[in-house]
Amino acid sequence: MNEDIHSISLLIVMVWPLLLAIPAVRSRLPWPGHLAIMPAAVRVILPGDSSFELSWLFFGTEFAIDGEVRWILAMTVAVWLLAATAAKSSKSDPTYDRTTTFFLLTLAGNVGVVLATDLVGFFSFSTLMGYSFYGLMIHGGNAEVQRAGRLYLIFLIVADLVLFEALLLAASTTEDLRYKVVRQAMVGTSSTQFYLWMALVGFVFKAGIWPAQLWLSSAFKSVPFSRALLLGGVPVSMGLLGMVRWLPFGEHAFYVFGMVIQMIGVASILYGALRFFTNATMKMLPAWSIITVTGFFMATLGTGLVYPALWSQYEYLTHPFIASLGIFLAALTFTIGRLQDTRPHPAFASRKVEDLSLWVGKWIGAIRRSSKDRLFGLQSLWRGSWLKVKEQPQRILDWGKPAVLVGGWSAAITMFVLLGLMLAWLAR
Amino acid sequence: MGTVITKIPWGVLLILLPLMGGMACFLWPRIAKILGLVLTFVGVLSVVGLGWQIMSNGVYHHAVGGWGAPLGINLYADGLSLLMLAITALVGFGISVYSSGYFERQHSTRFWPLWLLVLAALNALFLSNDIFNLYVTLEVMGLAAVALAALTGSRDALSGAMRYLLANLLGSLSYLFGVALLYHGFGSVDITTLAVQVKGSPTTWAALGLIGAGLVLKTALFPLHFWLPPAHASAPAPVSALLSALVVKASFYILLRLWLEIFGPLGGDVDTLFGVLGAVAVLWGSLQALRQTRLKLLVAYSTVAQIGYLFLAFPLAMSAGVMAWNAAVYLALSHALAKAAMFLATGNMLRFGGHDRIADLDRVVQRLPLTATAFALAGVSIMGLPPSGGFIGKWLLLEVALAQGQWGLVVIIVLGGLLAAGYVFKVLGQAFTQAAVMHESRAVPASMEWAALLLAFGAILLGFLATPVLSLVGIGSPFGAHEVMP
Amino acid sequence: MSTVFLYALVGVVLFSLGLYALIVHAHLLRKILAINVMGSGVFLVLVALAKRTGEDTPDPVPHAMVITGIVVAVSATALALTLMLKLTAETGNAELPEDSRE
Amino acid sequence: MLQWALDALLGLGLLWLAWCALMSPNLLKAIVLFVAFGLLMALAWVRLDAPDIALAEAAIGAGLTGALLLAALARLRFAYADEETVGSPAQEEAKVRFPQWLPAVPLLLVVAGLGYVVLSLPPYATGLSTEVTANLESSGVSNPVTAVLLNFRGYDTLLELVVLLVALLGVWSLDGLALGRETAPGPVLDTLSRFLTPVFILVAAYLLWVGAHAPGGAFQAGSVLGAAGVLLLLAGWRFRAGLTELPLRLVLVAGPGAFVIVALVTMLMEGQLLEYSPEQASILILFLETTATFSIGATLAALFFGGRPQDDKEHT
Repeated sequence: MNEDIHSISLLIVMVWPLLLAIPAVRSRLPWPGHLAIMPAAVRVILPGDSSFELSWLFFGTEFAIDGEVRWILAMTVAVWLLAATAAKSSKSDPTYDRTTTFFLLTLAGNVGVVLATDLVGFFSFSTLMGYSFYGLMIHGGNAEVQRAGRLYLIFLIVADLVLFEALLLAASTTEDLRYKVVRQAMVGTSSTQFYLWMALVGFVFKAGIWPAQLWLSSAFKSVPFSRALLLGGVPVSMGLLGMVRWLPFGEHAFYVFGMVIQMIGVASILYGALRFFTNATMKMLPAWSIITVTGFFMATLGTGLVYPALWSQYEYLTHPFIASLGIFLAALTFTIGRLQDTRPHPAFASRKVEDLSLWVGKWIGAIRRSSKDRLFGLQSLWRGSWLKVKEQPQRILDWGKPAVLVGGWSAAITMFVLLGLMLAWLAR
Repeated sequence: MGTVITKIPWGVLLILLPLMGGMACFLWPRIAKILGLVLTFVGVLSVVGLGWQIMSNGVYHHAVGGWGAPLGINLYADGLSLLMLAITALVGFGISVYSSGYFERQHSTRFWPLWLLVLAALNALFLSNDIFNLYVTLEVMGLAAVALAALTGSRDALSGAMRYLLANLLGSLSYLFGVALLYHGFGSVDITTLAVQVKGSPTTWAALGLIGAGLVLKTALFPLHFWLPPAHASAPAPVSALLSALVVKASFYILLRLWLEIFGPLGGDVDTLFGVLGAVAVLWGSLQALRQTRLKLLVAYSTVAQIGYLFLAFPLAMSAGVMAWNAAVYLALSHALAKAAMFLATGNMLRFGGHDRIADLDRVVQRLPLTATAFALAGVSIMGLPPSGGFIGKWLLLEVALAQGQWGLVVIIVLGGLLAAGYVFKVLGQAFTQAAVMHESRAVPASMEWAALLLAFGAILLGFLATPVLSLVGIGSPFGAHEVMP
Repeated sequence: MSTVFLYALVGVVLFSLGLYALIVHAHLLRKILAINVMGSGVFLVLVALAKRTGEDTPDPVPHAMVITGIVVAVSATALALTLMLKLTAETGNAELPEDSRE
Repeated sequence: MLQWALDALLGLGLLWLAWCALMSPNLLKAIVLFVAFGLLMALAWVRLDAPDIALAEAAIGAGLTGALLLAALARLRFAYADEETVGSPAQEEAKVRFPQWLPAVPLLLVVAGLGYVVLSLPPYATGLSTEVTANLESSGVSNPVTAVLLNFRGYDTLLELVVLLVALLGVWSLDGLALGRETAPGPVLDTLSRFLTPVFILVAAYLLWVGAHAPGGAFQAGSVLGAAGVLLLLAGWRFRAGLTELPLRLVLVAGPGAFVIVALVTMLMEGQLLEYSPEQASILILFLETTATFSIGATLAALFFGGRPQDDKEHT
């Protein structure tokens, strides 16, 4: 009985935001954002682990909450409550309805990602989350926001395609796609390396980790803080979570792979710190701190992959770490946003750490100046040859137009005859 | 209650009701719209009834005239036919709702009778178990589709329809020749009888060549796709949706059915050829779609690419029959929903802005939010992103390809998805921005927006229903009969 | 007996002749003629081979099929001719425009 | 031997006429040759013991198709007087660029392949003729072709009537160019039509009646009726305004409509679509054939007429 209640409560946690996302359902409800996260909040507080299975969804999938997941879910609840509070739009706002829909869809996707227990569930909900977040991000935004949104979208699509490949590799190796099974199954097969790299690239893109931080920083720069505070809790934390879930930690030592991740981590820390000190406006502070912190995380992950024993020892820390990262960033963004709103002082907004930036700026300026002329010449040369190369595929593609294809119809029907002959010949 | 439902001959009603409806619409044009809407809705109910019947009694048989094969004609419906009928009914209802707002009075009186007759022909086709009867249904469908494609009477529409008609007639004659050879070689036109009788002989090979080429031409597989983009792009929006979503699938269904029952075991290397052509179609169609500057042509070329995916199942089915065919069916179903939604959404944008130049789409997202959502959701399914029907189809296909180590196909499938993402976002990107030239806008009825949106939702919803749909298609094991183990 | 195959062969050649004309001719009226000749070829094969019963009466099923086919052919011809006339009125030329895409 | 020579000559004649019709530089000549080809086909059908098809071919294949083609050519010329055979020089050039011998190569392969296949078929095969003969008793008619058309495979025939209707709907929805009134009938045509129309109607009635046990039937009768209609149309006769609306449309759908209704009724009574009880079979078939004859005749004549009669009136 108790089991059932727990399962049902988990189902409500996931379905409730989706239901509210339908405008007709929530039209009479006040505070839909807060309301939508309530079941999740209650579930975080309720003790006990539980799970429920949906055999008809996809190829049968399961959602569950346990000690680790509880951390992440708690973070999600906190971040979304903050975001719902920060979102100031009211029903009189003409874009209110659509914004709220995107908001709730992203929320639903986020909760699904947290609760999923297998790769397919994780992937599907993270897709829902990612694309709805895109909608939420750009909605009603200016040209700069639109550009940031497009950047995010490009990274998102590439990441999804790559992760999809990884998912397929996993699926072709094992029938059962639950994390634990996949971790064991993906070690020592012919496609292990493929899988690792795909998953790594996918999540690096999704989480905006260096060197794919481009979309993250431009999003922080342009998106209003009430939505930017979700960046840490939604795409970044879920990307890190994905890495923890998908990569085979603690099973086997991957030296090269682990080293690469460590290096990414170190580079990320350096990059984040440098930007933090050279060029930081208040608004961009969360962006650079996020890159630094994820760098630490990556360095840890790399170490875990090189020394599996170490990982097993400290594994229990990863989920609290991700959770605190999400909450910390959301709170930071929220606070800065509020400060900026209440004290719109120009100097405050563009405060820079002057001395360091001068020092680095001089060096960069010198390098630029010295290489500029040479680069320009190279560039024009390259442009010219590229244009020539570009014409070739154009010609091939034009071949399909009947005007170029000699006699259009005639050739097409001749091909029809040839196809018939070939079919009969091959059937022999 | 249950027994009443299982006793009503739903399959026959699916054919006769739209047939009578078409004639009634012709006789009394005034009530055409109401009649069309009611009858397509009854069609949905009838498919539900048929589904109930099939689930409780197994496959559906109906010996027309009481003679039975081989003398008479048998109607037959298993899981595969049922799903095709269901998707026809759903998309058909969507198209009807859309059309009730779309057509002006003059075109309305012409559209409805032809549309209902196409629907009758489609249902008859999916229910038929007789290759000559299939020829007649193909002709009813083909001629009515051509007439619908030419409905606007513009220069493009007329030349597109003319190409379409000639291609259709050529395909039909080639198919009929194949039927003649099969009949004279094996003494029957009943598919089930032929499945037992047919042996590998020159007759069979020639029949495969003729029937295969004819149906491939009608299905518009590369390189015989030349007629599709002009015809689909110049027709009125609901007709484009009908042609791309359903009519093309009908000839593919026949090819699939005949391959499964008759030619598959004797087909030799034909499946490889189909696979290669399918792969080229995926790439070629996507690339051409990317290059288009007009929205309707872009969507039409996307159909060329998506048809390619269906044919990728042929080489894979050699050793993983059921899985590969499931993938093809899933792709066909989700493409039907998504492409119908896409064409309908395109029709909305065209009506709204008076043009379909992609570069000049003027803030469609803000001004037609439902339509933009419909296009985006349909795009998600076409790209094969989760959670959507297209995702499940591609997923199944990729899984089979990976299991067999067909890396080439894997690359094609993923690349096709990437290119699809390219052309869908090419449209959506422009939909957000303000165009350089402002256009006079014209109101779009709510029914047209909702029809597109609900069909797109259907395509997404299909992504959640993999298990029930795949268990439905297994009824009567259409793919199980000739499974060849490696 | 062999007249059966004689006529069937004539049917095959007619089908191919029609196909050839369909390929090489640009004028739509000729394409329609070509399709009709192809149809006659198929019908001839169907009916000629029906005479192989070894009795006086041939197999009636292909005969019925051919009657159906003839009616279908005349329907298609009528539709094609109307389309051709409309197209000619629009373009001033009874041929398919080489590139109708733009 | 004489038979053989006759068949060979007929076959060669068919091929020669087809070639001339397809390759003649003059369109009018091509159409006339095509009609001649159709008549020769009718002869071939007789030689192949298919008198039913011979009748249908003579009336529909050669007669009506020929009339349709000639009418289309006349309208083409009426619209574009200078249009003789091919289009503008640019088009001519485009055509020449595709080498004409190129498709001939695969087509020769097609002929060889299909020829081989046809010859490889067994010399004796009964097909379904034994089944047809065995069930002819209970089919309600004694002409096996009619039995197949209206009973054993009646469903095909139902759909085939729908094809005719669809073609007409298509022609009407295209706003086909209606036959102009300006073609004043000559006195000969006028007299001929007055004289021939009753004859045609009698012939149609005879063919319809005889179809039950001898060559003939709905399609042959319908096409003769259609021919009478064509003749009347050519002579300048037009539908009376009151009849072009619902009454005309009722006649046009009578055939398929009656078929569908019979299909439904038989299904309710016997359980299967178009399952006639043996006692009622002959009367049902006669009923279906009669309605089909009127429909076919009216549809063929309407197809020939082209446009929707009184089209302008309907939209006001």
